Amino acid sequence: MENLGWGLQMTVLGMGLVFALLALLWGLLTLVLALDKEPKAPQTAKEAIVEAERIAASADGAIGAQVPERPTVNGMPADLVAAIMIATLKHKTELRRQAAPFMRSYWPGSQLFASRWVATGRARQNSIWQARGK
Amino acid sequence: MENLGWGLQMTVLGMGLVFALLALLWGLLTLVLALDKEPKAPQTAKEAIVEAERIAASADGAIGAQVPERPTVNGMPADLVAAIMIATLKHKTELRRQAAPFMRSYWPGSQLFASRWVATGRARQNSIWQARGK
Amino acid sequence: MENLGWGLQMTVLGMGLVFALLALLWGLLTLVLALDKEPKAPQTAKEAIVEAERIAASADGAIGAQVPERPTVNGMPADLVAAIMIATLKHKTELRRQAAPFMRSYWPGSQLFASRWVATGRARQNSIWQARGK
Amino acid sequence: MIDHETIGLLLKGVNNVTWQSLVMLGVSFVLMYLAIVKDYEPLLLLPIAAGCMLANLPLSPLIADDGMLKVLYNMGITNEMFPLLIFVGIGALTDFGPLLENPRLVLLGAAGQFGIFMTLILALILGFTPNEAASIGIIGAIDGPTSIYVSGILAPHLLGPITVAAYSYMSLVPIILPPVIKLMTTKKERAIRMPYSQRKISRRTRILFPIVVTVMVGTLVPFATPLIGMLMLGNLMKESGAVERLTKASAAEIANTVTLFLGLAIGSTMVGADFLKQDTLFIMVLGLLAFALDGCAGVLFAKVLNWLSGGKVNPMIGAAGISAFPMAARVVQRVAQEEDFENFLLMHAMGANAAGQVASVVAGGVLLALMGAGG
Amino acid sequence: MIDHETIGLLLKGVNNVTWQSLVMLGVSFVLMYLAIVKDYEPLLLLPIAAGCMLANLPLSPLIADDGMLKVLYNMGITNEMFPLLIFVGIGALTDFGPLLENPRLVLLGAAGQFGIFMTLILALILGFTPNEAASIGIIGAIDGPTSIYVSGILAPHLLGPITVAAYSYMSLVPIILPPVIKLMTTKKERAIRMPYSQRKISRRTRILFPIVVTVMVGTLVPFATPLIGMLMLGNLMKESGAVERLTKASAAEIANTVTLFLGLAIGSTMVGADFLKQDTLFIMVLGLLAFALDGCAGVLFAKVLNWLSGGKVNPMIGAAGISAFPMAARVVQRVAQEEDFENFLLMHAMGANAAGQVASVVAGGVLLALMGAGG
Amino acid sequence: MIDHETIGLLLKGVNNVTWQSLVMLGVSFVLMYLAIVKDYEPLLLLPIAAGCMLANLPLSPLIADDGMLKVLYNMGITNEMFPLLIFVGIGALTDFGPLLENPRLVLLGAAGQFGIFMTLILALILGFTPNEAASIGIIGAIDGPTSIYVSGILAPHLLGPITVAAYSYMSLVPIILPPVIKLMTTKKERAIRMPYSQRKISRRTRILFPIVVTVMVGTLVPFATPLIGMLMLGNLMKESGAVERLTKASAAEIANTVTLFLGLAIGSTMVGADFLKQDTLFIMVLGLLAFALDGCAGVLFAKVLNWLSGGKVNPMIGAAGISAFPMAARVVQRVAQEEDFENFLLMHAMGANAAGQVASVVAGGVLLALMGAGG
Ligand code: NA
Ligand code: NA
Ligand code: NA
Repeated sequence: MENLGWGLQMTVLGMGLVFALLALLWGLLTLVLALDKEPKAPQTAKEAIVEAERIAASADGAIGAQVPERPTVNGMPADLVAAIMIATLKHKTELRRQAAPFMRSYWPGSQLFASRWVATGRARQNSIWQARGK
Repeated sequence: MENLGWGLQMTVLGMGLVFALLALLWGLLTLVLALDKEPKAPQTAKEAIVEAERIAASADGAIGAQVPERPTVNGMPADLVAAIMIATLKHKTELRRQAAPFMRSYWPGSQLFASRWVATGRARQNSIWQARGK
Repeated sequence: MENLGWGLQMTVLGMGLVFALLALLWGLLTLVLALDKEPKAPQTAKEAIVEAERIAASADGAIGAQVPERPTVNGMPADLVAAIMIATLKHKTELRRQAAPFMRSYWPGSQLFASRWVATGRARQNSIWQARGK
Repeated sequence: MIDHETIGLLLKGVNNVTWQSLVMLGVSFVLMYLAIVKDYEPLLLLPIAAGCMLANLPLSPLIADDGMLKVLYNMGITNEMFPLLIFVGIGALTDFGPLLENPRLVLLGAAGQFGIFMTLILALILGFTPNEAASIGIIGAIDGPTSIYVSGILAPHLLGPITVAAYSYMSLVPIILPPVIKLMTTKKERAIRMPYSQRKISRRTRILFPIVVTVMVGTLVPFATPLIGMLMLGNLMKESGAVERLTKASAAEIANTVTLFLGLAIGSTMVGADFLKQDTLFIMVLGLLAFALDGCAGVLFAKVLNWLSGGKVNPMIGAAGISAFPMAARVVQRVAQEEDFENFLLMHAMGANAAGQVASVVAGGVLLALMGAGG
Repeated sequence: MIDHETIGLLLKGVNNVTWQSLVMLGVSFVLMYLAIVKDYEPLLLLPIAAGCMLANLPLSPLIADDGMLKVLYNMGITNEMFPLLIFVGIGALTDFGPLLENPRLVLLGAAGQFGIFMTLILALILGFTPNEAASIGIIGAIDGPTSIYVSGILAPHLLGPITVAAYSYMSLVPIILPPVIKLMTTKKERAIRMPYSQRKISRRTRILFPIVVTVMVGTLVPFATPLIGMLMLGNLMKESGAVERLTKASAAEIANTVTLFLGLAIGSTMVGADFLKQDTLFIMVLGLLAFALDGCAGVLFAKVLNWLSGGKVNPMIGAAGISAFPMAARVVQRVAQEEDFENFLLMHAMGANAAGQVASVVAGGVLLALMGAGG
Repeated sequence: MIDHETIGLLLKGVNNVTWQSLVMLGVSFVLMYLAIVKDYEPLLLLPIAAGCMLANLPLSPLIADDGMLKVLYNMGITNEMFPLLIFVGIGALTDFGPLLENPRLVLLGAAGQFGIFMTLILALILGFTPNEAASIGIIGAIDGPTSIYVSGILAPHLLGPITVAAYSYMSLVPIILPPVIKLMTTKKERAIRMPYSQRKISRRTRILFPIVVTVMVGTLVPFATPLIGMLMLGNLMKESGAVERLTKASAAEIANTVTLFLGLAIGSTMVGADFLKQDTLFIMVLGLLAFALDGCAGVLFAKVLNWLSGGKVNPMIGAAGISAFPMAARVVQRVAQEEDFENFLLMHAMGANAAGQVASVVAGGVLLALMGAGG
């Protein structure tokens, strides 16, 4: 079972290296950020979640970013969903208004920007076969 | 001329196989369709032609699907063309309304969805050189 | 330094050939144009510049067509810029109206059609980081 | 020093102009005329014409090894990847619903391939080799990618004329088919109306269709696997509705890029000496014949169905069995309406037409199998 | 003359059907089911399933030399270009802002890679060779391109099952992660709220980030250069805002085309004999395990941070360190809200998640380095 | 067991950092700065910079055989396909109308190529080999694809610096050209107004133009066939109006993809030792010179035309003959208006500019012919 010993060494060495490298990265980032000396502005929950949702939504367009299975939506208290949706959408139209060139650069209605929650729903109710399927 | 004999064999064997294979396919399809047990709903002429035109129109987007030469349009009684057009368009805008994401996924005005009759016409009257050409 | 002699020969021969070839091209073009026998219509300054700007703008979409650095805009008398802009835009919307299929074939707001002056400005004020950058 | 030799180099181009190259330039201009002015499938014919022109300029570096046109040829013609990719895009835009609503129409597709074999025989009589004869016959599939794929395997040296014939004749469907139809049918037959019965095709069926077809055809005619597999892959992506991005890419970006490259590469094979033979003329004529024979056979077989069904099948829809989807169906509809405004055959014709699409591929595979290609 | 041999050719297909090929067709159908009906990353699984089906049809010409699927394999799998191009597209859509707002979260990404090595050991115990074990372990990176890249170098013969496992499990994040989280955390811990402090990240910083990461990782772990380099190239193009056209192309046209080709090519490697081994089952099980272990390690490490920070870190965000961006973060947010509607962890979870993305690549490079691949 | 050797492997990266690689990283950062902050043709310079950075990281696997950057290099640089494809896209967006309205302007394009040969001589004096000298001279074509194509054939080892010079200087047109113009012209000359006479160019003429140019240039200078052929192919597709899909694809999808790949591949050739030579500096300086000389020659020749036409030609438009379409024309227009708001030369300048585009290609072909490349 000398393979096992080797495996353990791999684990120790491997995780050690990964941690070391990322710690180093942490250091470098702190350095880079120091140049900014931006003030840390406090932020409301809504702002944070909307901003985060915007980022997540655009990342949904990447190959391999997975569609959250439907339940998740219902799994969440409707009112909250609603709240977030409204905020998100308000935020989005805002963005869309000033940022038309960028936003439209994806298929309109594509999931490259729209939240997967919205988009998945839309996709379902629109796909052709649905219109005639059983 | 033994080549000829070979050719005849090819024909018999070839057409035989083609028919056999497609007959088999027919059987399989009937089987698959049996699973559906969908009722055969009667359909009006207009419905059928509009539906068919929608399918044909989207297939026009394929490489190698040919543009019907202009005469075809005039070759058909104008009133009928009109009738079909209206129906088609009504049908299309309907589709377009609910199916924005899908429809827009082609160049707007592209011939990937629009009927070639419409689109070709449009193309002609819009192409730049026309605007300045003799 | 016989290389130098060779270089001089290259220059004489090379430029000679280039001129000869383009002169020949000039001849051929005159011939081709003769077939048109289009009348030379006089044209106002505005018309000419708008037309030229339209052509230049669409060529801006080519790989390697460079963005005129900002100063150029301010470097020009504002009123003239304005004048041209208005003309250009009027001309463009006109085009856009009848030529939807073609125009939209690029990312809306892309610099493939819009004048770089317009577009660059837009790009700047819209790019995401701007919205949040320092 | 620049010596006389170098000066000589400068005239090399002019000195290498041959009458063949001039004729071929003429050919390329004719193709451009057909593509631009006559609108014969410009998407294919214009790149082919350009490739032909560029390949026939004296000493064209584009067809030297590592020349761009050569590179494109090796990229996707030698290995047949380009026609197959185009098929994915076609499948992604083809709705087999009309066929599923009326599966017996499948047989009309089979009849529509008859011209392939008739032409093969004629080609043999004209002295073509079996491989060449089969490649010429495949023009009768009236299906671009199939013609390119099959002739690319059996007779690459005929790729140019065969592709040109295939796509030109496809664009002549509206001109060639009506007379054939009228010749083969009586006014009474053409007036036959067919009932419209729409049956909802479940999503499951629509998804099963491409899978069933691929497995069945692929198992029985391995030579047809690439063609049928790619056509049905596109259709599976479309009907699944799960990969819209890929479906679109195959029908748009990929299809456009590949078409341009394919056309240029095929055009570059049309070089003087090889192309300027009586054979090329024969190919054009035979292709046209194959086309007409397809139509006749289709109509005749439809008559049989009509007789069997007791007068419920309009023989004209048989003519749509030649494939060339959806043009052929449109033409049939038009001919029908020229005599009876209220006769709507389009949906039925589309069914036969879709069947023709599948049948063409099957016929291509059968042909390859019978030729024992790579067998 | 057509002899018996030719006739024999016609049955060649049927005669070459093997039970393995049938089983593999079954496998491809299961994958299609998962992709289309269950929505398991259809963009990858559907092409993989199609490739698998087409490769397992009898005598499939698609996997012969010069067969299209072979061609695609040599075009971008042998040289690893496809996974790298997909990474460019991912980078072009990933906003590392959440990580930059809270850089210490980087360490959570490190913890999320623990499963890789645990699985490696288990694989060794199950008798896999070191190279195979490492390739199986990399499923624990829960990152498609990384898994394809690493196993493509260390154990190409396992590419199929490993890719399938990687992408299927990525799509199972919402099902697998919650129980793991709940198992590892107390209700009280899950209720911890974290303060939202938004800090504007200057454009300069956003542009420096991909450059710094590339240079640092690339210098210390050359084996990681291709992966990190391409991921960060995409991000650099995005953040620079100077090459919108290229950014879009990488995220859309290029990504779509490459995904289709990649899936088909990988599917075509899943051919009967090789695939139908107990090993494949083991790989599936081990991959699932790697996944769970990643989650546990992430949560545990987050607990440490929480303890160090005096209760300011919700241990759940550790689970987002496994990468699978941005799904994992979304799942964490949902779990949090199931117990406290007003608990918004998404931004923090996204930070850990982005860190996991980078860490996965680093881990992949480290693994290759330790295996001395090409060293 | 993991032995010291393995541990050694881990430091391999750091140990292989050389001062050259560090300097080259610096170079790549400078290029990124120019691309992102200074906006010097970012579409090209950013990918080039990225390729340079990735190639100069220690032991970069990306430039090993089968490394992605190598693969891209062999895919489209060795065979010159990438620059040619970019040319198709340029042709698809270039409207030669202004030239057709005023064909004699063609000669201004010829004059604008003078810098090519002057620079060639200077390069010879500086001790470059004839092939290198010619490649450096071609920077004077002020046309990216032409420079890449010619130097790719004559001196591939200089591809990096030459491409960088070509595109950087193209983006410096608005800075370099005005002083040159002012130096060469009197205020009075700059004030000359030119009449606007629009003549409708028939569609036929617009379609014949690319064909005529291709056949003429291709026959007389076979070496120019690929460049002129692809530029005119794009233009033919555009003017024909028959293949909108392909025209768009060449100008968008294909152009974007190819540009990204081309930039990365060229950047990857800029590796330490080779690049860090005095020669590189010389190339930069000579390129700049070539540029200025082009402008001067153009203006001087325009003066001749002005004299011949009896003061009807504003000498400034000669400066637009250097190509760099449509930038150069815009700059001329601006200089004109700085002195007389109502002086509209743009249309005339565009004509000279389009001529410069064609002339650059012709000059490139002539240069290759004179070098007897592949002759
Ligand atoms: Na057919
Ligand atoms: Na991970
Ligand atoms: Na020039």
